[in-house]
Amino acid sequence: MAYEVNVDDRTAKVELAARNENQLSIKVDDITYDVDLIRVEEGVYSILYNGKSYNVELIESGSERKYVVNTLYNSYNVEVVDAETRYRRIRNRSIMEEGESHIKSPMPGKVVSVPVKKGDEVSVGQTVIIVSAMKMESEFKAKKDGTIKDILVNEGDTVKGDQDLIVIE
Amino acid sequence: MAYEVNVDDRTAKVELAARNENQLSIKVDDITYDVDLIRVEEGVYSILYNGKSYNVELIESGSERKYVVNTLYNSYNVEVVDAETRYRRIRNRSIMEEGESHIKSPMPGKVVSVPVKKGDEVSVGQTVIIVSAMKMESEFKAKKDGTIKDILVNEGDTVKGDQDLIVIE
Amino acid sequence: MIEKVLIANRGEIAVRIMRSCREMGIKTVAVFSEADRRALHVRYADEAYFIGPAPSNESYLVVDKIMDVAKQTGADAIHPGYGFLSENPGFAKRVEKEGLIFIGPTADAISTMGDKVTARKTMIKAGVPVVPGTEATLESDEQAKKTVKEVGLPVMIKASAGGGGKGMRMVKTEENIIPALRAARSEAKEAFGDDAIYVEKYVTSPHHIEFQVLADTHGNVIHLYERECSVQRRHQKVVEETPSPLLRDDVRQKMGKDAVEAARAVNYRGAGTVEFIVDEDQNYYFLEMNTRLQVEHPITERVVGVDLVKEQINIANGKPLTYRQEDLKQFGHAIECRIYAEDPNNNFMPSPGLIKHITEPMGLGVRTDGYVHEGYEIPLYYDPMISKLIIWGSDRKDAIGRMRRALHEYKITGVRTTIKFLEKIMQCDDFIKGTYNTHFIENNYEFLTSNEDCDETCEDLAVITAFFDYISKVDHMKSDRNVTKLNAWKEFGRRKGVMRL
Amino acid sequence: MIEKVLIANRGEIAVRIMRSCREMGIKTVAVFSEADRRALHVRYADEAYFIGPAPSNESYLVVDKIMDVAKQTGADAIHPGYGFLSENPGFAKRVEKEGLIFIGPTADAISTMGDKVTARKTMIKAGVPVVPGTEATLESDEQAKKTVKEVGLPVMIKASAGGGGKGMRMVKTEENIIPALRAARSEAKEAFGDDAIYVEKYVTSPHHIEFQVLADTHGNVIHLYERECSVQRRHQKVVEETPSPLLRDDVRQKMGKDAVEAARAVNYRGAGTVEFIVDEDQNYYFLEMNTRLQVEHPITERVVGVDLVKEQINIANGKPLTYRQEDLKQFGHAIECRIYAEDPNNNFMPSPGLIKHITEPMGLGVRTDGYVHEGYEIPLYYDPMISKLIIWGSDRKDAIGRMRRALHEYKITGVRTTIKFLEKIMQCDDFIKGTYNTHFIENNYEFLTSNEDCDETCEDLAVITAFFDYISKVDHMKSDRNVTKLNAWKEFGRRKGVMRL
Repeated sequence: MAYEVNVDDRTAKVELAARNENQLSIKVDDITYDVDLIRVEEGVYSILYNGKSYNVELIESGSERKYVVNTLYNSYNVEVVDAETRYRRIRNRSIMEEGESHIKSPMPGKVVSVPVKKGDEVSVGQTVIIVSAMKMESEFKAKKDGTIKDILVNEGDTVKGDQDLIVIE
Repeated sequence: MAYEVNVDDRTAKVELAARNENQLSIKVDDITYDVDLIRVEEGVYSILYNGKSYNVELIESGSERKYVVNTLYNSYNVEVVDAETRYRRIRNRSIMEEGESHIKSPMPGKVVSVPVKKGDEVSVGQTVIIVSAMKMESEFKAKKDGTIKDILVNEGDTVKGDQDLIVIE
Repeated sequence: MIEKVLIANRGEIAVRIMRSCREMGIKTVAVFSEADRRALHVRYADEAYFIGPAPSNESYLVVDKIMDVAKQTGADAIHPGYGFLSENPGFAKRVEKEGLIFIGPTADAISTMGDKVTARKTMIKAGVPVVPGTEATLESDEQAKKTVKEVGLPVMIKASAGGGGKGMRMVKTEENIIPALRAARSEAKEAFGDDAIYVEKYVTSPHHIEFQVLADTHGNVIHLYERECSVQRRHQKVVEETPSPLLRDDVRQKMGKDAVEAARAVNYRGAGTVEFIVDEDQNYYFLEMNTRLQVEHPITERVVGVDLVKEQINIANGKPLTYRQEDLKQFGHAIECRIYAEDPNNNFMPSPGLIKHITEPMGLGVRTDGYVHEGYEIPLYYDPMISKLIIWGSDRKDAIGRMRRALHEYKITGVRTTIKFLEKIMQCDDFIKGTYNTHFIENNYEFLTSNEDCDETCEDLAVITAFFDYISKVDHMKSDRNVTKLNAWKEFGRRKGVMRL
Repeated sequence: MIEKVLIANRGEIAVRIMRSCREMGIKTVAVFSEADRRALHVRYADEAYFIGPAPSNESYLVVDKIMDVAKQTGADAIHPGYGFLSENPGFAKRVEKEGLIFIGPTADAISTMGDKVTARKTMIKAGVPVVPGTEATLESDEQAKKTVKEVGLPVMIKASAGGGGKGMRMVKTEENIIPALRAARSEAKEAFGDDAIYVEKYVTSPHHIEFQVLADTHGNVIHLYERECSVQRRHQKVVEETPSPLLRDDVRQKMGKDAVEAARAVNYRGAGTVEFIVDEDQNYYFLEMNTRLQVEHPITERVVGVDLVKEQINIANGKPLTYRQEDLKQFGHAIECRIYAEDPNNNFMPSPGLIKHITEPMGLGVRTDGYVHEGYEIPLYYDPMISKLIIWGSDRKDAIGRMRRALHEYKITGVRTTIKFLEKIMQCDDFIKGTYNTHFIENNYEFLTSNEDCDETCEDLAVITAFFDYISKVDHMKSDRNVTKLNAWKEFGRRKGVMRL
């Protein structure tokens, strides 16, 4: 069975062609890779490919289909898409509200202040929330002109990485 | 509910008297311990007791009820016995065959040779199997006079730690 | 003799101090906030006591709580580490008033060096060169304008109570004098509760070079040579090395003597650091003195062969210094890289969170001083520095090669770190040549934040690995559907220490 | 110039060699057996090739397979590490015949030093003292008896092809001469395929002290001082230190010169070790020369400040030595403890198996050279040494204190190790005083294998922790009964690398 795998902006067609224990033959788009691939530690794989030794780290990120993948010098966001997911995604796209903008926290932290309130008109670049972590404050700004539709956190709240904070419409 | 906990040759009665997050009050026989106990890594607990900081390592050994427990300088075999196990054990004891002696391998290794065969008479101290690991050979000897009832491995076999090798009757 | 030390700190420095105590047979007492119950310093100490909520002003900065623990445990000395209460003269005084030993200088020495204008005056009196500028704080706008013109543009306007780049403004043009002065004043007021301001000539292409000193209570003062700390980002040091690739040996000798004079001028006691600013022609000027152990002290330890914490304790015990100046020389070359939990590709945004996996570098010439471990959640309340990598080599080239190798081995997943950024520094021409100054990072920003080119293979192998992991999970899940109970046990057993009990 | 090195070895030494190669910008090629696909040396190398089944005589000892990989990958040099093929003159010859560089001495030097009787003769000629005994092998029982009487009891009967204690018998009384001779002969035949035997005077209270030497291809030979290796168990070194606490400085200088003479006598090239036996009066005698890197080389690296692998590679490149004798001095004190996967409480039974959890010691003066990691299964086919802990201190006392601290921090669970046994050595009076000889372990066996007393609290805390872990599991399992799918995912994700894909 062929899967679609999204890696950053690219979508690759991937298929397991053959397997004998840790000797794998995997097709990525038009290239067939014969690799010796084995898990050596939690989230760490060792790959031998054309004699070269590669170490690849996987970190599941948010779902069992999504990974941050680190090779020696690069980091990729990879998502494995199976048939079910693809279908669900197509359906969802049509019913998703257009034009919403979510302000997310890129890191865990503490909400210092929210200088806007629900219903406020805001313009691009205006600070809508300030979050602090490790003795450093970061201001998050509106990415579009619009109205504050929802404020999902309160001052003093501890927030997680990637959590929705504010919705602008 | 009180449990019985076997630690090496001792059996202690243990009960959780009170708990508030990581603040625990646990009774061991007649002494009540108020401890701050928290898991810090896989298999590693930090305990604060009377201000002192202790690190305790747990390694599950063979069953979810059995542990090897390492404190700073000591290592204990600990087994938690619940009501069900106690019952099963009492029942089993009565149907267990008496007088059998199992030769086990204390470490993983490879069977070098088995100088006895099924039905042989052996006497205490007689070598019945030789196992090698890490370039060192170890001879295992009969602990009682008897007859070789069963030989559970073949020469050249790889064996695990604590695996039954030979049964003497 | 000191038999039990309370360490009024957390993180790597608390553990580092405890290590030397343990080697000397001295018992240690840790204190911890709500965010630190699982932290390594709590587990490493002989005793550990809770002192309050996560924010440091409710725990690590509360003198009363720390004194209570010290007295309750019968500790005979307190080591303040760096940061927190380490340069608070009130704390030093309080500790001694209560009959305990403060492992650090006297409150007087801390005060004198803590006020930059007083420190400048003291240095001028002692004959140590200072940056041309005012000797007094600037009272009025008019006086300021006049003084700036006398000193000559460009200048730095600085807070007298300052430190860490706060309350500091550079002025290049005349019309900026008044706005910069006001901004610095208000920032100083905010940060230190004191708006006293002074002015110094701005040194172009500056190097930040500091000297480690040790002083005992018998009048002996020695220096342990310099540390070059010019690789900085937002006035925060990122990489330090010793010896400095810049200094001529005659300048080194002269600076060392001046560092000793600076310490003598305040009757210094214990370990301290005299910071100098050095220009391209190797003119040097006293900048400030840090009256405590520095983050970067390990490179000195490695090259000079002295355990600075042990020396601090010896001095606190009233013993004379173990070493004479003539015993000390620099042997080989050492570099420290500070590992921060920050995202270099996103403006160095802090990245607290759960450490999933760590591989520490090892082998010849490698020292790591850290405090995080697998399954540890880095709290968001404290400093983002999670580890220091200290490398020794027989010469500078050897040390750089080894640092590259060690950074290559160092893997931390789960949070973003500056490891790759540091690798780029070690590959950067200006660093390799040793010709860098404090503008190094801004001058090389593009190179330092660029990604290494990777052929398509890399990307495809990333795809293959994720794909294979995913399909293995699917297979595994299918075959495991009916073994709930077993898995619950196993899953529990394998869970890392992130569970709140 | 060497650009790519094949490392014909595994374990910690393979990784250690690769580290120095990486620091020098040299590419590395690993070879691995079936048991080692997950091993660190495979992951650390730039390239890695499979060479056969787990038993070393079917993989790491097969010259043809290794040469095939070397040629296929275009490696220009082979580093043999220690053990395996490192002292096989046929291998050294083959490598050079195929046009590659052997990072080690010439085949001739290996042969001469490999045959103990030839080595003795060569040393006598070079004026290096040897243990009184025979110069020739013993042919008949009668000749042997006569020779033993001439040398004088007690004596050691040794295999000429010997090493590692095999084919070696001590004889104290006359009636034991013939039986010991026969036993030694048959053991030698079995182990080395050569039953040639010679006899040496038995030295009472012997110390085992060795000198590190380096020789280039331009006729320069230097020594890098001694290593005291008297802490041994079954002729296997357990702890080594430098400087030796025994040696007077005049003896040290003299031995160093003799070590250099020994190397010169065989036109030595590369790194080697000259082993001496030293009696209580500091009379010393040549014992043998190891024509390769030693396990314990890191203590020399630390105290003398030289990377021995880099020097090996420089020498192999035909460069002259980086150091002159007068450049080198011993700076501070270093101790190495070898960590074995063995059970000290069960007659040092090997303990291969799965590593569950490791905490490595860190901080000032600590180096670890190991190759195991969490989730790694130590194979049962190879040496039980899994790690080396190398400590530096400003003096011997400081180094012992630091070693104790580091061993205290070092935790390996899943397999039995000798860590606690090593801690006892560091607490043992004879070791602390530095008055030990090769009988140290047998003389202190009871102390070294005794358990530390623990008050009842320890035991009760062990009970409490296990009990609490168990009831938490029960709670967790109950609440998780209905979330099979989720758990299967999580469990998979958390599983350590023990799954055979």
